[in-house]
Amino acid sequence: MIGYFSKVYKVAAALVTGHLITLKYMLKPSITIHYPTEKLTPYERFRGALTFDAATCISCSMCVKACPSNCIALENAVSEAGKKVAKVAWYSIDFGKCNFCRLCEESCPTKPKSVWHSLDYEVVFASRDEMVRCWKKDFPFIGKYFDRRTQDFKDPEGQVCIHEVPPRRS
Amino acid sequence: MTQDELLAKMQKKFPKAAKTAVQVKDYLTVSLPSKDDLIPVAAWLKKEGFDYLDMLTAVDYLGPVDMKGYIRQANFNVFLPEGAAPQAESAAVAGYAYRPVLELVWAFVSMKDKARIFVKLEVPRDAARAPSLSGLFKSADWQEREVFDLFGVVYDGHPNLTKILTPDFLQGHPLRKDYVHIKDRYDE
Amino acid sequence: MTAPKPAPAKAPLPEPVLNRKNGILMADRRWPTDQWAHPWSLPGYRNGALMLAGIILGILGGGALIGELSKWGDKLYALMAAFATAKGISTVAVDAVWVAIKVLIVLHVILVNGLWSIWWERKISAHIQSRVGPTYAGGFHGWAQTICDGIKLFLKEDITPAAADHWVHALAPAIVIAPCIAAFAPVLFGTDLAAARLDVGTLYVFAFAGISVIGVVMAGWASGNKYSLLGGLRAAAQIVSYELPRGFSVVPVIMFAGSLDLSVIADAQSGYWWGVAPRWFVFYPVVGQVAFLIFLIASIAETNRTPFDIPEAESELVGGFHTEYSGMKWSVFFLAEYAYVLLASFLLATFFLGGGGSPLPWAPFTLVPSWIWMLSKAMFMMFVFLWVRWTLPRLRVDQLMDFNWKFLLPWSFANIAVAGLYLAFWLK
Amino acid sequence: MTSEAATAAIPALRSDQLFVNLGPQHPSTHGVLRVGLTIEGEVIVKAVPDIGYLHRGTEKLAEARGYHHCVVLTDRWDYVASMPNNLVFCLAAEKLLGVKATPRADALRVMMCELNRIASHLLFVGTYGIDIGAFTPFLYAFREREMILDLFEMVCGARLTYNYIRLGGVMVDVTPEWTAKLKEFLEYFKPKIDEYDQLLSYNPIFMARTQGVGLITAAEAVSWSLSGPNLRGSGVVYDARKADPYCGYENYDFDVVVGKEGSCWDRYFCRVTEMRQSVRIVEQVLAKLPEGPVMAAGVAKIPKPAPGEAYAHVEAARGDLGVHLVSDGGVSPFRMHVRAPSFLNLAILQEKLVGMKISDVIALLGSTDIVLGEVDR
Repeated sequence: MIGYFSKVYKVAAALVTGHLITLKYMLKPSITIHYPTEKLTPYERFRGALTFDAATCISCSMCVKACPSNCIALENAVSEAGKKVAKVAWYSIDFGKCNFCRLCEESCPTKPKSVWHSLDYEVVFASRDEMVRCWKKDFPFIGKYFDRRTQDFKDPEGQVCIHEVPPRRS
Repeated sequence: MTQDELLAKMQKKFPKAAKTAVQVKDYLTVSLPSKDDLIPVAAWLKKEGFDYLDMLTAVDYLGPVDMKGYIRQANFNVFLPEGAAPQAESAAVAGYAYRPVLELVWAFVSMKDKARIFVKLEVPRDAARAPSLSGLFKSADWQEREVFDLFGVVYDGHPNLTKILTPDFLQGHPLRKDYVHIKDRYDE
Repeated sequence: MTAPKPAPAKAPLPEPVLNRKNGILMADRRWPTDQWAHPWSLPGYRNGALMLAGIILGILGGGALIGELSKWGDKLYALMAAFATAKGISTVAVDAVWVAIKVLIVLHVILVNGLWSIWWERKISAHIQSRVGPTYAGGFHGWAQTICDGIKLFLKEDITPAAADHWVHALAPAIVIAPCIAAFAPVLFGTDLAAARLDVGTLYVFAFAGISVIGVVMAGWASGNKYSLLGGLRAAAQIVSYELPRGFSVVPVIMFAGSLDLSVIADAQSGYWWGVAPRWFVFYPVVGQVAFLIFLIASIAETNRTPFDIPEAESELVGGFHTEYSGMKWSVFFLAEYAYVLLASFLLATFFLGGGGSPLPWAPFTLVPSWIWMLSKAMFMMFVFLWVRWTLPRLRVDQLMDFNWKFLLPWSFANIAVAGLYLAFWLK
Repeated sequence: MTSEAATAAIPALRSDQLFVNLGPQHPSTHGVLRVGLTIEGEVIVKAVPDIGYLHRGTEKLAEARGYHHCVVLTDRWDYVASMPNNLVFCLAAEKLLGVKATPRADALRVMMCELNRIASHLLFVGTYGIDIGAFTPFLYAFREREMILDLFEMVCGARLTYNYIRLGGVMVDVTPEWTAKLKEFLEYFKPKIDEYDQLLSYNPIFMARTQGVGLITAAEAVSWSLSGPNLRGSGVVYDARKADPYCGYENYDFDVVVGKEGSCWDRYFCRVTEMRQSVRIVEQVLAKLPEGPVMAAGVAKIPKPAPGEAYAHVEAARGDLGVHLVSDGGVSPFRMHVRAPSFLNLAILQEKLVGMKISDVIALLGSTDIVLGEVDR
């Protein structure tokens, strides 16, 4: 008999302690970040979308070899005199296959890095063409994408980087 | 008990089970001459305390992997209309003993004295047959179905040897080195 | 060798636009430890709390307004009667109009409760789970959320599955909601503030509350899919078996009060022991607490809420008996559930917490009108319903049945016996 | 229709079996798993798990990639706790290369794997609570898990697919500010585990739903070669960190958590107590974190290990994760087989589910804590 009542008491006590915990957290403020108005700034080492700076790139194609899923493609520039120049004719990153593993940034020999991960986690593409972002001679810093329907280069309509220009890493 | 004691005890019971040339790094590896020794060896090991069949797999020693077995669908790149050059050309390494054989590997673990032993059996690639251990170890059931699905090794005495991982419409056994991918409706 | 051409002065890369809100860089204020260290600095938190208090006072004020109007009920009736005789209309018409007004008021209590309690449950469950709940609808802490949901559900397409039996499928929600509204007739909203003063009030309420199980089973069977069939059968077994302990746990209250009439039960609880403790039935030494708990648990089971929400267990039956409903028909089920929760809270307040009476005899408390006390007690009991729902896991079907037949029912009988002893020796 | 024809038309009343598909889209199958259940009333007569929906052929992919590139592949197996995936591949490759990670790298590896185990068990506690019907523990568990993911984001930049543990060491060293934040997390987290116990583990309804349900005896567990909390829940004392210590686990003291009868509650409680052990380990690692470089010298950019075979196994969150690597001396591994614990933990369902009720199916399926990325590879 006593065992029965002590069991009932234990069950009731366990239920009440559970309720007190939920009450405790009800009175604490919520920890929600309201996304569109309050955006989180990722930490400094965050691996967001790749960005590329054609000025400092010496087209050594180390990043092409380092990329596991073969996303990066580039072509060495040739000066008018037909001599190879340490510049890039064009450079393209296929964001559809990039798996944000930072191997390309680590293999890039230039100082500061010419391909690096920005802090942008809002990587959104309106179409599959937009996934392949290209850099050429006079393209803006963000680069353009080639739209097969209209056969011309366009600015990326999707979410532009959360930061206009991410912090450079030496 | 150290590897040598285990090997000695095993060779006393099964003289034909020889220590393989290529040992799995710091574990004992034993190879069996023919597929009928497998069940007795497994039963003896189970009695000896190796009652945990940790892993069951196969390796195809035919040669370097055939690149046509991979699906390469890069997004359209305006500068490379015909698609990027494949990255890693798998080349044969000179002097490595490629041989047209499927090597089946079993790993038994004895939890009491924390020992592990690898048992190997070489099986011809075309008529790859081996006795099924699902009678002794229940976990062999799914692992053997996986090796059948990916390598095409038929395990005699298996309750229901059917495909487990690859989709039904996929022909051929993907993990064989000479596997060539046949275009199906999911390839653009 | 010409001097190396100075590199063209490149425009410095613009500084990244980092995110500040109220001066706080969102990167460093991320961990709960920081946010709980100084809660009031959070932008939305302080006025959120004030707002919540404001809304509760607003609702109480609204209730008070209706309560105030009904105080002059008799004068209003006399006025109408005089007007009718002046115009030569028969008194029957006056009675009809008078009943129509009362029905309208009770119907609106249920509908406003639908809006209020759904929103309140979402806010309470959110803050229990340290998230925020509806915030954007209506600008200020999502007060218009339920109204928007209502409109959305009204505009949603009303799908009747092909395999369904159309008549039964359409009729089921009606049969679930109708008894619930009818059951509100004798319910007390303050001291002698009820739509109809029945001397068999308790019996009437339990009789009507039992009818809606037919609607649930009809919904389960008519939807024509396996999961809702299972859900409907489980609901039938659960609601019917929890009717018993719910009814028997009220018997001690009726024995003490001496009558089934709700207002007599409420008046029997007026007065104070030793001048301080109110003579509520919940404070009767053992009988009160046991009866209160059994009635509370049985009411939670009656309204299919966790830990007894077997019929619509998401992780098993996907949606239970109202899987195939959408649009207004689905919202009628939803409204019925919250109407039953309101009914149960009002009954708990009337039976055990002395509906309408103030807990303390001193001046400031007794001046507060009785409807405010009744409404706040009911709201507290509804909070307990919500609190239980967001804390406890779900029982299995057979455990639920064992718990009812082997624990609740025997103890409610024992409780009646002890109440009999009280009557014999103590309350003579 | 005359009444005789009508009565003739009604088949003899027999209770036939209902075929119900549990999944592949179902709220509690934790991924793309379809279990074909044949039920009679509420009792299950036959259960056929059908997997392969998430099969991406990582073993075939590995044969065409370099060793550094395969480490990126390993993140995608058990995506809930992917640090041990990286670790097990790196251990096997280091055995082939004959390279030894530096002591500081070993300590960091142990710390990251234990933190990842806590994060994975937190996800288990949350989703298992929802399976049994309690919604609130899920939010609390994810609030703590976010803090661990922040720590990972601070040190290696990713929150799920870390690619942090590399051949010969670790990607990058931790900053003193990171260790301070980690201490702050540990202090915050210890009382939280007791709260989960009060809120869920010792909750009578939860115990009624899980104790005595889905009993797996020790012999069955060994025969089905389960591993991790599923094996230890049935009372078998086998933990790869104790049986086959790697990365210096032998000089941290922690005890192997063992359950009693192999019920769902035992497996659940093994994981909750394991979180406490992991906190102990992380504290010990933090206490004596050795100095020195984090990446061993001598690992080539494109490693070509000598021909040979290696097998390494690690106590991952879900069980005994192993990698069998065969190298023919070429650029990419000749054969990589992944011994996935979830694949074997799932196999036991087809025998255990027969005769159970529907709500117990969800309890048993949840308690084995499988991740489909690792089952299908």
